[in-house]
Amino acid sequence: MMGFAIHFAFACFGAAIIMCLWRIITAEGVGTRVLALDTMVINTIALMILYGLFKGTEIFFEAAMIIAMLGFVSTVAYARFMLRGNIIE
Amino acid sequence: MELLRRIFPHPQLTILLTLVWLFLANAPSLNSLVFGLILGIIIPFVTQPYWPDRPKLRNWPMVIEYMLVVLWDIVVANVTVAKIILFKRDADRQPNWVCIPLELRTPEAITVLAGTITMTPGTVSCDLSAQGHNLLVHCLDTSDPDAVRDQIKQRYERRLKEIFE
Amino acid sequence: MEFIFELLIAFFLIVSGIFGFVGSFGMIKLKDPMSRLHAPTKATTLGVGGVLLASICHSVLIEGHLSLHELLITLFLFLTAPITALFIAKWHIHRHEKPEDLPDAGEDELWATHAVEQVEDVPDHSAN
Amino acid sequence: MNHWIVAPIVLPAILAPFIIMVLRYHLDLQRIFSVAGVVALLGIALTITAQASGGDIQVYELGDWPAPFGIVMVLDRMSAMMVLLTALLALPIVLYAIGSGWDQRGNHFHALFHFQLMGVCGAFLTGDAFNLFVFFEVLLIASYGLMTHGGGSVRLKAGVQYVAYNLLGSTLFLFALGTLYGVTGTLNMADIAVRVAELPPEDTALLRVGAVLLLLVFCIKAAVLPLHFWLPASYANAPLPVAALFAIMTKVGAYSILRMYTLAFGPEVEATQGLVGDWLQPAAILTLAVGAIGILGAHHIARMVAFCAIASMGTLLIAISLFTPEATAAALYYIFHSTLATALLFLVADLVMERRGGAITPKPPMPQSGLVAALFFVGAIAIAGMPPLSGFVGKLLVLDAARDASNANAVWFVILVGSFVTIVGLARAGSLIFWKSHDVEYAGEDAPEEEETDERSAPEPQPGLAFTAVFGAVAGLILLTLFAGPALEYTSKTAEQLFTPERYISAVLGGEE
Amino acid sequence: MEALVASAVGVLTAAGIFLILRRRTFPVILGLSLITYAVNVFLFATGRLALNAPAVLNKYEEVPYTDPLPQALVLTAIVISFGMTAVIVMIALSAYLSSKDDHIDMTAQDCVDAPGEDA
Amino acid sequence: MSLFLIAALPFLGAVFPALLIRAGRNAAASAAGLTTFLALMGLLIHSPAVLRGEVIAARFDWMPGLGLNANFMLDGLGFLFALLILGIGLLIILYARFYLSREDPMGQFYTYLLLFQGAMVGIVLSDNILLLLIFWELTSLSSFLLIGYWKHLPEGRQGARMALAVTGGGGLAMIAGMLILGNIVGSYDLSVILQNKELIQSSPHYMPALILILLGCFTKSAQFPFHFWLPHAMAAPTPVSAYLHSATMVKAGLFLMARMWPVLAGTDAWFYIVATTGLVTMLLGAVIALFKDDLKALLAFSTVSHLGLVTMLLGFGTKFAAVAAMFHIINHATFKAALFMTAGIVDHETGTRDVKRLGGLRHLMPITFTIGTIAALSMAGLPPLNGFLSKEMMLEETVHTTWLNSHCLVPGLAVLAAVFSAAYSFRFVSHVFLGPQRDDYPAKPHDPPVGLWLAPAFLVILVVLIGLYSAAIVGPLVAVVSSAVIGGEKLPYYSLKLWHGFTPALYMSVVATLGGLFLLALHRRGEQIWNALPRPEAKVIFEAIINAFTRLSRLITDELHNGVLSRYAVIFVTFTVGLGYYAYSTGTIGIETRVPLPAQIIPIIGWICLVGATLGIMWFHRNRLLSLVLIGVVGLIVSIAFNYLSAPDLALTQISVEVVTMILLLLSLNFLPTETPWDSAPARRWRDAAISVVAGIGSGALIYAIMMRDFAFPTISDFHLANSYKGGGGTNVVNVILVDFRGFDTFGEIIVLGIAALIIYALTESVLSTNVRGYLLNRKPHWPQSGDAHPLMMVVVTRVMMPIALMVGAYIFFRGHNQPGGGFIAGLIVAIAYLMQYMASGYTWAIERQRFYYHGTIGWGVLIAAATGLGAWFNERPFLTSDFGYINWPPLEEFEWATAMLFDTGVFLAVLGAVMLALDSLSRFAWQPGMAQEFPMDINPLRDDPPEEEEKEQV
Ligand code: NA
Ligand code: NA
Repeated sequence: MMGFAIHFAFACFGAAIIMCLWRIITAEGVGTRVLALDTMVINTIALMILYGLFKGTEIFFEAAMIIAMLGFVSTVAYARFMLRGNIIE
Repeated sequence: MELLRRIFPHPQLTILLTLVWLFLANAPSLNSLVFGLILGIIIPFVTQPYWPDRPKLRNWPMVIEYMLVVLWDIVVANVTVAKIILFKRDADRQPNWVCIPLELRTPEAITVLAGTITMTPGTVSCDLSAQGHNLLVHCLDTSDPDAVRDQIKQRYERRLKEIFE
Repeated sequence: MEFIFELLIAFFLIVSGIFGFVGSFGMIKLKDPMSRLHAPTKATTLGVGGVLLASICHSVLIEGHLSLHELLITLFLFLTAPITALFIAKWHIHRHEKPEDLPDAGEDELWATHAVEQVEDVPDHSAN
Repeated sequence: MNHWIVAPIVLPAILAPFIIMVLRYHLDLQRIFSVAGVVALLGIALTITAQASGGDIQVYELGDWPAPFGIVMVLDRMSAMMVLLTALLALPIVLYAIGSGWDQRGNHFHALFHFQLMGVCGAFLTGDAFNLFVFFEVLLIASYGLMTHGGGSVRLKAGVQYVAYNLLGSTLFLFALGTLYGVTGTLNMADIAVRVAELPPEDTALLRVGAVLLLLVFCIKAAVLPLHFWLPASYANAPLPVAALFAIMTKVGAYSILRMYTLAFGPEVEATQGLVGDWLQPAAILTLAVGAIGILGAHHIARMVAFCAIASMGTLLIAISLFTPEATAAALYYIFHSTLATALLFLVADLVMERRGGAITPKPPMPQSGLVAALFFVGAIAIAGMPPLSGFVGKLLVLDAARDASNANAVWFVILVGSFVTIVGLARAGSLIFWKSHDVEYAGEDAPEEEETDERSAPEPQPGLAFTAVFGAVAGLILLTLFAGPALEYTSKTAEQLFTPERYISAVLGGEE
Repeated sequence: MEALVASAVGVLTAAGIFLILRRRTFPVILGLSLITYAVNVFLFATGRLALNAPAVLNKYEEVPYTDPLPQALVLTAIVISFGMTAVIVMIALSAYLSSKDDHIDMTAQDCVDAPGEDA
Repeated sequence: MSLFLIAALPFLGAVFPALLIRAGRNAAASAAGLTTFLALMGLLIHSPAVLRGEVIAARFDWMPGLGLNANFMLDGLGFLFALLILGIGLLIILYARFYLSREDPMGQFYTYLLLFQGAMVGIVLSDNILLLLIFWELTSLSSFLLIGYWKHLPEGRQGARMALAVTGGGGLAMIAGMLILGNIVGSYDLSVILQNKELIQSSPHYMPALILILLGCFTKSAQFPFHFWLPHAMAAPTPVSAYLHSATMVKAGLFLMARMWPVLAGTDAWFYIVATTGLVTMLLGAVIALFKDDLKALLAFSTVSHLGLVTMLLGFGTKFAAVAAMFHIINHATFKAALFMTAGIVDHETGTRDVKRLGGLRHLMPITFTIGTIAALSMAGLPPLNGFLSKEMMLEETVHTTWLNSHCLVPGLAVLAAVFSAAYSFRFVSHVFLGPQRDDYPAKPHDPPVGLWLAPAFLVILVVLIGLYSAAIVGPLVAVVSSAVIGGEKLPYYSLKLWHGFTPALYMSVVATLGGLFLLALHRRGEQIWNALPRPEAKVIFEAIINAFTRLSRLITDELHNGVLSRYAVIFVTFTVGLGYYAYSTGTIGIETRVPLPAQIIPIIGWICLVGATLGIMWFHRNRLLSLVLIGVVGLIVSIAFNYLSAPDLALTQISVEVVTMILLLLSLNFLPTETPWDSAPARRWRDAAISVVAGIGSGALIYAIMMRDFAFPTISDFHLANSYKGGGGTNVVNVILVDFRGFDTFGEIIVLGIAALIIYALTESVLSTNVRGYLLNRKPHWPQSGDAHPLMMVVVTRVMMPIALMVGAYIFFRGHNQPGGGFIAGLIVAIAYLMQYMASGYTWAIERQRFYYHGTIGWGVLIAAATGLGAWFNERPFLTSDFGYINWPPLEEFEWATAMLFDTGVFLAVLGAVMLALDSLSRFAWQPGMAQEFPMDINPLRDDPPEEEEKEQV
C-alpha cells in the first residue's frame, strides 16, 4: 500500500514537474516563468524526498535541503533583476 | 552582564541554531549538542552587525496558539483552494485585491503576518504601502474583500500584536 | 500496528501528491498571473510538507529512529515561500498594474512597488 | 625524497598569495619579491636540472600515495629542461615588465605572473593526466588575467575570444580525459602507457578517440593549424611582455605532445597506430606556412610577432612530428631557441609600440631608434633562423633530422621557403619602421611631438631596466648558440630518455619492468 | 538509463555548440555553460552508472560502491569551470562597457589596425 | 696567428667602432683599421707556408652532434680571398674615413663593415660547410645593413631589401644543397667532402645538390637572372659599393664555385648550367653597362659582366680555365676597386655621378684621371695591364669550348661581350675625363686630398705591375690558388705573360678593342636604339612580385584570421569531430559488455525536462533572461541526476555553483542588452545547427559506447575505496580523493578560483578607472525600476535565514570527510548566505558590516592549504601527506581530527573569498553615489512611525 502511495505521489509530482516545464516554456512573462521554475524546484525537493523514502536512503536529504535553501536565492535574484535590474544594490 | 550580552548577543538565536544543528546531525548526542552550542554562540556573534534592532517576543503561549491556528488554517484552506483549482471554472472565479490597514509596526510582526497570509490559501500578500501602513493582498476567489480583511485582522493581526508589540 | 502506520504514511503521501499536482496544475489552468501565484506557493508547499511528514513518520514509526531533519526543509520552505510570492507579486504590480487599478493605499497613497522617486519612472506597461 | 621537485610549483603558489595579501599596496616590495621569486625559481630550476642530468628519473609522490593511485611529479631530463626554460624566460620578462612600467597598469600583475609560472611548471612536472589538466587551467586562467591586464576595449574583446576558445579547448580536454579513463581506468600517465600497451583489441576504437582528442587539446595550445586561430589576436593584443611570457605556453602544448606521444601513444604502440603520423606533420607544415604568410602580410608589429610565434611553432612541430630521437633532440633545442626568440621579439615590439605605435608604416623617428632597431634586427635574425644565432642552428638541426623522413622534400621546402618569406617580411617591416622613419623626417613630414601619452604610469618607467631585460634575452640566445654543443648533447640524451619510456614507467610505477 | 544519459550529453553538447557559434558574447557564454554541463556529465558517466551506491563507506555491511574517482574529477572540473565562467563573464562585460558593443567578433579594424593600442 | 683569431678579429673589431664613436671619427676608423691590419698581418704570416702548398687548419668541435664544427683551413684559395678581403678592406677603411660626411654615423658604418668583413673571412676560411653557411648568410645580413646605411634614401632601403631577399634566399637554397652534399658524403667537413668526387657525382642526389648550391652562388654573384639586385645595391655609400661589389661579397659565389670545383665540376650538368649562365651574364652585363649613365651603375653592370666571365670560366670545368678564372679574380679585384673609388671621388668632388653631366675632368682632376684611366683600360683588356692578361686567357679557352656541338657560339659571344666591355670602359674614360671642360658641374671639381686617392692609386700601381710582371708578382700565388681549386692535381700548362704570339685570342682581343672604339663612336645612336627597345626592368618586376605576394599574404592572413570567433569554432568543432571519427573508425570495438540500467519514470521525466529546457534555450536564446531561467532548469536537473546516480557530493556542488553562477550572470546582464538581435542568416543558423547536431551525436555516442563496456582493466579507484578509511581517515571517498589522494588537484583548483577572483577584481579596477565609470553613473536601467528596493519582509526573513544558512554551511563542512559535503560546498553556501544579505539590504549597507577582507580570505585559504601540505615536510613526508587520529575528551565521545580538514579549511576560505570578491567586484559596477543607505530596509514603520506607547517611552 505504501508502495502504491509512493508511486502515486511520484506520478503526481512528476506530472507537476512537466507542467512546470510547460509553463516555463510557454508563459508570456518572465515572472510566471520564474514562478514556474520555483515551483519546479519545490516539486523536485518532494521527488527527492520521495525517492529517498522509496529506497530507504538518506543521501538525498542534504541536496534537498540545499535546494530548498538556495532555490529561494535564485528566485529572489531573478525577481530583483526584473524589479530593479541590479540584484545587489 | 554587559560581557554576557556581548558573548550571547542573541540567546534566542543561539537556541534556534543549536536546535538546527541537532536537526542537521539527526542523531542526538552530546557531541552534537556541544558542537551545536559552540556554533550557536559563534554564529550570532559573527552575524551580529546584520541585525541592528531585534524584536522581543512577549507572549510565548500566544506564539504556540498562533502557530497552531496557522497550521490548521493552512490545512483546511488548502482543500478549498484545491477545489477551486480543480473543479471551478476559471471564468466563475472572482479574484480580488484587498487592502489591509496595519496596526502592526514591527517589521518582524508585519513579516509574519504577510507570510501567514501567503501561506494560508486563497490569499497572497503582495505589497506594502509606501510607508508600510497597509498591506496589499490578492484573493484567489472572493466576492467579499472586506470579509477577508476583517478575518485576517481578527485571526492573525490581533494575535501578532500581542506577541510582538 | 505497522499497517496503521503504513496507512498513515500512505495517506500523507497521497494527500501530498494531490496537492503537489494541484499546485502545478493551477499554474497551467489559472489564466491571470496573480491567481497563478496562489497555486504553487501553498499547494506545492503543502505537498512537499506532506512528503516530509511522511518521511519523518516513516523513520520514526517504521524504522524506529528519530529523524527530524526533514523539519529543516519545511522550515526553509515556510520561510521562503512568502518571499518568493511577494517578489513575484511585486513584479506583476510593477509591470502590469497601474496605481489606479489597485485598491487605495490609504494615507500612504501609493503601494511600495509604485513608489519610485521620479515620477517619470513610473513603469511603462510593455510586455515582459 | 627530493622536495626540490615540487618546489617550482610550491614556491610561486605561496609567493603569489603572499604578494596579494601582504604587499598589495606596496608596488616596490611586490617588484622586489617578484624578482626574487623568479631568481629563486631559476635557482631551483638549475638545481633540478643538475639532478636530472644524471639520467635518473625521480618521482615525487604527493600525499605519500603511490602511483598510479595518487598524483606524482616526475623529474626527468625533459621536465627539468622545460622548468629551466620557464625560469630563464621569466627573469627578463619580469624585469622588462617592471622597467617598462607595464606591471603597474593594472592590478595584481606580479601575483598573476607567479601563478602563471606555477601552472607552467606544474604542467611540465606532473605525471598525472588529470593533474595536467588542472595545471593547464591554472596557467590558462592566469593567462586570461595577464592578457587583459590593463584593460582597453580591443584588448578585452580579444580577451573574450581568447578565453572562449580556450574554454572550448578545456572542455575538449575533459572529454579526452574522460574517454581515456573510461577505457583504461587510470589517470597516471605511466600507468596509461602500460595499459595502452596491453589493451585488448576490442577497446582500441575508444582509446583512439581519447588519444586523438587529447592530441587535439595539445595542438590547440601549440597553435597547430587549424586550431591556431586563438593566437594572433590574443598575442597581438595582450600586453607584449605578457605575450612574451606566453611564448612558453605554446611550448606547453608541444611538451605535452612529446610527453604523451613518446610515453603512451608512441608510433610503435599498436593500439594508437597512425594517429599522429598521418596528419600532424601536414598540419605542422601548414602552420609554418600560415605563420610565414602572416608575417609577410602583417600590418602591425605585434601581430607580425604573433605570426612569428606561429611560424616557429610550425617548425617545432615539424620536428616533433618526425618522432625520432634525432628529430626530438632537434625539437628540444628548437623549443629553447624559439621561446627565447619569440619573447625577445615581443619585448622589442613593445619597445617599438611604446615609442611610436605598432603600425608597420613610416612614422617620425622615435627615441633610442638605433638601439631599438639593433635589437629588432637581432630578434628578427633569431626568429627567421638566420645566422649567427641559435635559430640557424635549430633550423639546421631540424632540416638535418628530417632528411630521412618520407616527405623530407616537403619539409625542407616549407622550412626554407618559410624562412625566406619570414626574412622578406621582417626586412620589410624593419625597413618601414626603422628606416623609412628617417625618410619621414627628411621629407619634412610633420612630426607632431607626441606629448607624454601614457598618463597612467605615474612613476617614471625605467627604460634602462627594460633594455637590460631585452639584452638579457639576447644574451640567452647568444649563449644558446655558443654552447650549442653541450645543449645539443643534453637534448640528445633527453630525446634518448624519451624514446626509452620503460625507464619512465618503471621509475613511476616502481619496478614493473 | 545509459541511453538517457548519453542522449542528454548529446543534446547538451549540441545546444552548447550551437550557442557558441552565435555572434554575441552572452549566447556564447550560455553555450559554454551548456557544454560544461555536457562534459561534466560525460566525465561523470565514464565511471559507469550506478544507482544507490554512493561512495560513502558503510562500516556495517558490504554494499556496492560506484566509482568515486570520476566524481572527484567532475567536482574539480565544476569548480574550475565556475572560475572560468566568472572570468569570461567579467571580461565580456568589461569589453562591452568599454566599447558598447557585445559582438564577440573582432572587426577588421580591431584585429588589423590597432591591436592593443587603445590601451 | 691562429685561424680562429683571424676569423674573429673583424668581429671583435666590429664592437669597437660602435663603442668608440663618442671618441670621434678618427678613433672609430683607427680601431677598424687596426683590427683589419692585425688580421691581415696574421694572414700574411702564413703566406710562406701557403705558398709552399701547405694547408693550415684549426679545428674546434662546436656541435659534434650535428656535424657543425668550427673548423677552419687556409689553403691557396682561401688565402687569396682572405688577402683580397682584408687588403682591400683596409684600403676601404681608409677611404671611407674621408669619404663619409660629418652627418653620417661613422661608428655604425665601421661596425657593419667589419661585420661584413668578418663574415667574408669566415666564408673563405671555413672548413665546414655548415660553418660556411653561417658566414654566408651573415654576409647577406651585414650587406643588408651596409646597403641600407643611408636609411633616408628609398633606393638604399629598397636595394638593401632586394639584396637581402635575393642573396638570403639563395643562401637558403644553398643550405638545402649543402645538407644534401653532407648527407651524401657523411660529413660536413670540406676537407672530407673534397676527397669524394666520385661518391658525389655518382649519387642520385648530385643534381639537386648542384642546383641548390649553384642557386646560392648565382644569387650571391649576381648571375643572370639574379643579376638585378647588384646595381640597386649601389645606393650604398661608395666605399661600400667598392668593397662589396668589386672585391668581396659578389666574389663569394665565385669563391664557392671554385671551392666546390673539385667535386662538382666536370660534369655536363655543371658545364651547361654554369658556363651558360656565366656567358649570358657576361654578355648581358656588358651590354647594359654601356648604356648606364650613372657611373656606379655602369661599374656595377660591368661587375656583373666580369663575374659572368669568371663563372663561365669555372663552368668550362677545365684546369686551364680554372687558372684563368683565379687570375681574373685577382685582376678584377684590383681594377674594379680602383674604379669604384675613382667614381666615388668624382661623385664626391663634382657632386654628381651622372655621365651626362660630366666630361672634361682630366685637367681639373689629373690624379683622379690617371688612376681612373689606367684602371678602366685594364678593364677594357688593353695591354700591358693585368686585365688584358686574364682576358686573353679567357678568350683562348673559349676557342676550345664546344657548346652543343657548336664551336663558334662560345667564342663568338665572348668576343661580343669583350667588345661591349671595351666600349663601356672607354666610355668611362672619355665621357668623364675627356672632352671639353664644362661649367655646370654641381660642385667645383678638384683633386681630392691624398687620403681619398691613396688607396686607388695603390691599386692601379698593382694593376700595372701585375700586367708587366705578372709571373713574378702573382705567379706563385696564382699557382697555389689554382692548384687549390683543381683539388691539388697537377697544374695545366699556362704562362702569365703579355705576349703569346699570334694566337686566336690575340685576334679576338684586337677585334674587341676596335669594336669597342667603334661602339663608343656610335654611342649616341646606340643609346637611342637602346632606349627605344622594350626591356624588362628587373627591379620593377621584383618589386611587383614582392608587393603582389605581400598583398596576397595580407589577403590570406586577414581573410583567414578575420576575427570571427564562430568561424574559428566551426573549424575547431568540425576538425575535432572529423578526427575523432577517423580515430574511432580505424580502431575496433567489441560488443557491449554491460547491461543497461532500467530507465524508470522519474529519470524519464528528468530527461524530458532537461531536453526540453535545452532545446528551449536553443530556441529562445535571444531572450537572455529566459535563457537564464532555462539554464536554471538544466542545472537543477543535472544536479538531481548526479544525486540519483549516486553522486551526492556532485549534486551539492552543482546546485550551489548553479546559484552563484546565476547571480553572476544576472549581475552582468544588468549592463548587457537583454535581447540578442538576429545576427545570422537562416542558412547559417541551419548550418550551425547541423554542425552542432553532429557534434552532439558524436559526444553522445562516445559516452554511450564507453558506458556500455566495462573497463578494460581494474580501475585505480578500487584502491581509493579500499584505502579511504584506512589511509585517509574518511568514509566519504570522494572527499578523501579530493583532499587527500588527489589533494594536489584540489590545491590547483582553489588557486584557479582565487585567480579568477583576482582577475575580476583587477578588471573591475581597470575598467572603473576609465571613462566607463561615467557611463555607468549615467546609464539608464533596462526598464523602469520599481520602488522599495529592500523590502521589509525580505530583510526580516534574511535575518533568520542567514545564521541558519551559516549553520548549514558549517554542518556541510564538518561532515565532508565522512559524508557528502566538504569545504568547497560549505564555502559556496556561506558565500550565498552573505549574498542573501547583500540582496536583502543592499550592497553598501552590507559591505559596511563586512568583517572579513576578501583578498586576505583567498590568500589565507591558499596559504593554509599550502601550509598543510608543507607541514608534511617536517614529518619527512612528501607535500600534502595527510595525517589523522582520534581525540578522546570525556565526557564527549571520541572524535576524529585530520590534517585533511585543515586543508579543507583552506579550500573553504579560498572559495568563500573568491566568490565574494568576484560578486563584490561586479556589484561595484552598479554603484551609484546616492546608494549609500543608513538602514537595512526601505520601509520600516517602526522607524518612521513608531507605535504610540514607544513614542511615549522615548519622550
Ligand atoms: Na574540490
Ligand atoms: Na595525503
